[in-house]
Amino acid sequence: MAFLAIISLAIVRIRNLFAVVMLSGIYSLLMASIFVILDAVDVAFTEVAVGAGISTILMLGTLALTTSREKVPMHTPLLPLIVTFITGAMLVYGTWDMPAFGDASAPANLHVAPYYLERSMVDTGVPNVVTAVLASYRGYDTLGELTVIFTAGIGVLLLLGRRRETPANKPEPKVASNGGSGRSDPGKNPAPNDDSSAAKDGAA
Amino acid sequence: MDFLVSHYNYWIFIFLMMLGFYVVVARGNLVKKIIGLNIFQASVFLLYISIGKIFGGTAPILIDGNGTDPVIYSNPLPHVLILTAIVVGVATTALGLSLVVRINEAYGTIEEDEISEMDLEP
Amino acid sequence: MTGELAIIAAILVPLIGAFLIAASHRHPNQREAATLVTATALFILVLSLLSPVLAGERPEMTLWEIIPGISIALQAEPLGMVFALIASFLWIVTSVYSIGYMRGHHEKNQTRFYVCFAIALSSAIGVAFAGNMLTLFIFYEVLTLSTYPLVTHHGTDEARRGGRTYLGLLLFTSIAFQLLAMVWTWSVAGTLDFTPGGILEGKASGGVIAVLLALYIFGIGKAALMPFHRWLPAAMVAPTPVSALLHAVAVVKAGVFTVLKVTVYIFGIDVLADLGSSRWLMYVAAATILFASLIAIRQDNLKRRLAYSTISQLSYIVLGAMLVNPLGIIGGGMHIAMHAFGKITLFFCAGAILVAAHKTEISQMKGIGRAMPFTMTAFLIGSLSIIGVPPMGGMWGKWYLALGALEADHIVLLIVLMLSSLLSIGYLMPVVIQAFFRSGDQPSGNPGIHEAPLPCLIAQSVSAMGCIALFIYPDPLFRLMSMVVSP
Amino acid sequence: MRHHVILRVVAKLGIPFIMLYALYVQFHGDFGPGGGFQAGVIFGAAFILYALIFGLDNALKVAPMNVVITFISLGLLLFAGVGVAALFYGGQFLDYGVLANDFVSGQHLGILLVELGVGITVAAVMIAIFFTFADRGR
Amino acid sequence: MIAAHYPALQIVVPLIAAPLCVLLRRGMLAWLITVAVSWLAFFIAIQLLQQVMASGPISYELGGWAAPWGIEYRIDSVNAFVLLIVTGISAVVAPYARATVDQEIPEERHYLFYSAYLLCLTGLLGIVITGDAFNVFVFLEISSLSSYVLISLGKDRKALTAAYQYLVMGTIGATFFLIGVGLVYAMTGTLNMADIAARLDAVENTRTVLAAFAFITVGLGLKLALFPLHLWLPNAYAYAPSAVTVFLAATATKVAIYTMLRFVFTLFGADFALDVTLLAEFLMALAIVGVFAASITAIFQNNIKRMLAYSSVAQVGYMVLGVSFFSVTGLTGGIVHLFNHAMMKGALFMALGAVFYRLGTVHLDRMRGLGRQMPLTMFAFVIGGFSLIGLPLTVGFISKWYLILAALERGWWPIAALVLLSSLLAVAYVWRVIEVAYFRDPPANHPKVTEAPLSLLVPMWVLVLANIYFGVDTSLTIGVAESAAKSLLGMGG
Repeated sequence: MAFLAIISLAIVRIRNLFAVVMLSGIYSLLMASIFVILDAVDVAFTEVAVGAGISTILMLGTLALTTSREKVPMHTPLLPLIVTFITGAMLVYGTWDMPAFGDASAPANLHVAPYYLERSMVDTGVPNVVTAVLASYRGYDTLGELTVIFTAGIGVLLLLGRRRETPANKPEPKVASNGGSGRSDPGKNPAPNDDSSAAKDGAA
Repeated sequence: MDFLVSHYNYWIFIFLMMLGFYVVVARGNLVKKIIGLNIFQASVFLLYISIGKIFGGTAPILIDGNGTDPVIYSNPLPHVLILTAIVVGVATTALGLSLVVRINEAYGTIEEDEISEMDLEP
Repeated sequence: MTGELAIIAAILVPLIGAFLIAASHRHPNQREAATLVTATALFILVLSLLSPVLAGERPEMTLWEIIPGISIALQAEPLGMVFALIASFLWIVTSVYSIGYMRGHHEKNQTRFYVCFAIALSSAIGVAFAGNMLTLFIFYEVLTLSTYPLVTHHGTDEARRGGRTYLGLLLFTSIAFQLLAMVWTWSVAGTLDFTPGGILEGKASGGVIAVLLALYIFGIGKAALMPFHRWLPAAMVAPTPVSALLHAVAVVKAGVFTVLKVTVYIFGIDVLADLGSSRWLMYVAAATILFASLIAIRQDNLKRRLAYSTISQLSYIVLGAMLVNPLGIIGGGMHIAMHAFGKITLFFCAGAILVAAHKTEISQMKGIGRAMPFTMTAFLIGSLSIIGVPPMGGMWGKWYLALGALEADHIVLLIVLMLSSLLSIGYLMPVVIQAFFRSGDQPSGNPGIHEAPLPCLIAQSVSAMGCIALFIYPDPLFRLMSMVVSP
Repeated sequence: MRHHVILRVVAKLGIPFIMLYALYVQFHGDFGPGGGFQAGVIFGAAFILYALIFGLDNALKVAPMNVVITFISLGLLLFAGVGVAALFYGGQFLDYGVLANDFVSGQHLGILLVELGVGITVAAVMIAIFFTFADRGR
Repeated sequence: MIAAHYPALQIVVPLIAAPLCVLLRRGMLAWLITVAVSWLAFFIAIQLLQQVMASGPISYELGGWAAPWGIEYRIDSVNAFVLLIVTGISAVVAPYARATVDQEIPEERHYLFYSAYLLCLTGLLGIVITGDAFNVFVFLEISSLSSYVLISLGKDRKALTAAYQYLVMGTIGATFFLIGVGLVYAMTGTLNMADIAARLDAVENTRTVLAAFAFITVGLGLKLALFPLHLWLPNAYAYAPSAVTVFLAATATKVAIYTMLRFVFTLFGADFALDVTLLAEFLMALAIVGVFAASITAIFQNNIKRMLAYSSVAQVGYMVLGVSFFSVTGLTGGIVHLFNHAMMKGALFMALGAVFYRLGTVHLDRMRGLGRQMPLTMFAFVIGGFSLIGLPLTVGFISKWYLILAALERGWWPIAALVLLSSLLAVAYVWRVIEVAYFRDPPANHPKVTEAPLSLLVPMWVLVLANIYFGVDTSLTIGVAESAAKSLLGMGG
């Protein structure tokens, strides 16, 4: 655990983004091992695959496309500190009354969870309770999760997808940035187009 | 004292969360902000998993089928939730990063204050 | 046709007229014809309501619920009749006049002008026949908005500034005070219907009633009670027919009418009389009368002078309402009519002078009376009526106000009335004297200046006649008003 | 690293196994740790590795963008489709119990299909994202 | 039989439609699907509302697992109403989108765009309909991610930074929310809302629950652009593609507010929020300050879209104010303002979209004399503006009426006065536009501008007329809102 703290501190300090990315990879590896310790094997698995795998690759890709040095911020970040500390304080305050860590009789472990452990085999015939819950009891969540992934895919395609002659997306030095008026051509749509779409309103 | 023991990894999580959060709000570099977000979220995962941990428990993969066996299992529900949350996290990261790429193309920098200057000047 | 139908029709006809006008924007003659026809039709409609109302009927109807518990309701009652009659009759006269004026002056956007005018009239009638406060408020706001384009008609910077003041003040007062007062009334009394004797009796403490009264009186910005009078002079940028609309036909009259209505039907004069919460407002009104007159004397621009005169005259009516005794109310109601006729005559003349002689400053008007005898005679009549000397209708209003003041034994107010009459002589007579008895700048009279266009002449002579007629035959007015105070 | 023989050979040998492992994780998910998501990631990783070593163009030859995009939506449709199918079998949405003649096997079937759907979409998305990033790079 | 599954279909239909759009790869088809789906969803929402109004709350157990073990949909008058708003807006925006998207987004990406749009719709609906605390988070992310993308598609490069800013803030908000839910779970051991509500009373006074409450409120506050947390909103709305702006402005914040209502009232309970926390006071203060700060900022904007965005922040203030009264009238006002504001902002942004479509900008001084060149569009803007000001006969008036009434009921007449004053600020910024559009001559050197195509005008006017209709006949809106308010305050209904 202490490692985590150190690494994250390092992440905050170091300005070479490559190093930072690597560190964050290691960070999630450690995180995964902690998950294993906490009996969350599936989660650990996923964390490795995602945190150490995908995200790192993406980060590197991004850095390859942009730059790898972080500049020194000119302003002294005082407000952020305060905000952070308030949040932290709130949480510490919150954890005060939390059931002790690892307590089997914590409400979290009493109310719903046991049901899964007892019934999953009977209901679904799947010994890996996590899978059972994931796919069946809370299958709808998983559908949502999948949709999120889908959304991300669509999003990335929309943002970075190979594009042919679309001037609107090219970087624009000056013109683009006057009070919001993009450098966009006033309604150049040919009249027939308008009519057809109008007709569609009527029809649909 | 045992109170400390019984809560320490909540507090580790809090510490990590604060660090991540700090990076997000304080750092001007867009990539670094995203990394901060990751740490921030990962720490929250830790919170959930810690909630579900039971001392002496094992991974919730049933050994002999029916849930009556003597072994104690940790609480599976948080695991499920976090699986979802991790996925959401990576999705966000992917989007954020692709935005960063586009921003870099449009502005030629990924430093927040420089960008805001560019937006102001004209 | 039945009363209910007549009310609805009275509100719809001007709207239909507006459509017709808009439709015929390409053919000026057709457009003006539409205006005149609509105006006449409207007047006849309102007139048809007069006899039943005098007979004691109260045709009313509830259209639909707008908020659970409050609905759009219309009702024809004496006070409303007074206002409706004046407005609808003067619309005819004004549209005759504006035909002459707008053409003689080559204004642009004439269609927009007539359309807005019609809408304004429709909402004025709505105000007159509103059956509860919410309905009245709605039409009141419509009136404000529909007159805004008229005020900014010229579209110049000055016009826009004037319009901004106009709209700003009227919306500010109505939203910030009137609406608040209305919601408050609703939450206190649980109803907003206009009922003789008021709806607040026993429902609210004296303090609350006092606050509410203040909110209403100042919230009705159209009554131009100081310090919320600035919009009236500001609106002087508008073409003269609009000024006529503002000052005589619809807007300010709607304001003072609302004041009377609220005093009588929301608070109830007896309630107020017992509480005495209206006294200080009475003095505010008195002060407004005097100050406005004093300012008026110092204006050289004729229209501005008339504007301030209006402010002071309006406060007569507010004063009458705040006297909270029958005579005061009667006086106020009569004064609405009297002042309407008097002031519209004056504005017509001012406009005529502008069109014919292109003069706006009084100091330029030396000897103009010889060139424009009719106009200036009409002006004289109008002035006399405003001053309130027989044989002009203006006298009656002041007469009853005076009686009211006596009954409430506020000798001070009596003096105020006298004083202001003197002041009004002070700011009106000089114009006439300038016009008739001062020789023009160049000995040969004023060459090139001839009488105003015919429609203007007709209009102003009609309204001038009105002033006299109202002196000889104020009876229906009086009967209506006395029905208001003793239902 | 076009001309890095060892790498290429190793990769050629390795990648099939990675995929195999992915499939194992996919279908063994209900007994051991793992499941559609992890499997999808690994499967995607295989392609990414391929792209890294044999270059994007070859990778695109193997998995053209259009195909990938198609798969993205297919996976989601599969998942949702299972749910809708449940509706048609007269159950609630996503109620796998009705899919087969007895409840448990129905559940089993449902879970299997759903996990498959997850796997497909995740893998496809991962590949798509990586390809777009890489494509952007040149 | 089918009627029994409306709750599921409400979400599933758009959710399935999204991948279909991608599969088909035809912008045109995708658009048709979007329109069809939106209208179908609208129809379903109406059915649901009728069901709820007729026969009390509906509960739908997904996967046939009984709550709290499975995930449950729970539809009562509150979220049925919000569903109606969201789907209704979408039903008008979808046809509207066609023309603007054609102009603002490269052809070969249309199908992706519509897919993202549908996802956003799915997410919003999912948030509203679900009865499971964690499920809210999932769908919150769906809607957020898709809206980041949609916003970033604006033509101006500022859209990118705006989207990024929104992404960071939104994620922070969501994570806060997640923390809050986690703490609640730790204390109650369940995620089902009704279940939580039942089990929370026992542990109500623990610090943990308090912290959870705080985190959830702040997290949602970020999402609904509550005053000091609104920084992401103006740019996001100002630079997003027109159709997106319309849709988000009219729905996104509403949904967030609904979620807050749901958590504050249903989960924690009004009494908890009142007794244990200072929520009411906080919200009220923030709302008032927000209304004024935002309105004043709006007055100084020359990019009209940005101006309206700030006014949105102000309007959110009104809704929150209504909530902060914790009284039936107040809540009614707040909830009905959800609906009304959707109507007015939808109409206004649609008008601006049409202007942008013709002018390529919504800069104030380019809009000179537009009143004559695009009469219908600008008149729609005028009516929308009146509605924003709260003039009678428009929906805005109704909301104001209830807010003031609520304030007076509590005897806080200064608050009522403040509400009225703030609506005068609205007069100020709306009038700038009207004056420029009607009482100035069009700029000489610019090409002649013509009226917008029908495909933009028709949806625009549908909303405008809705503005007037629901401002005149409030039986539906007020009726539903009132019963919603009552049910939130646990007074049945």
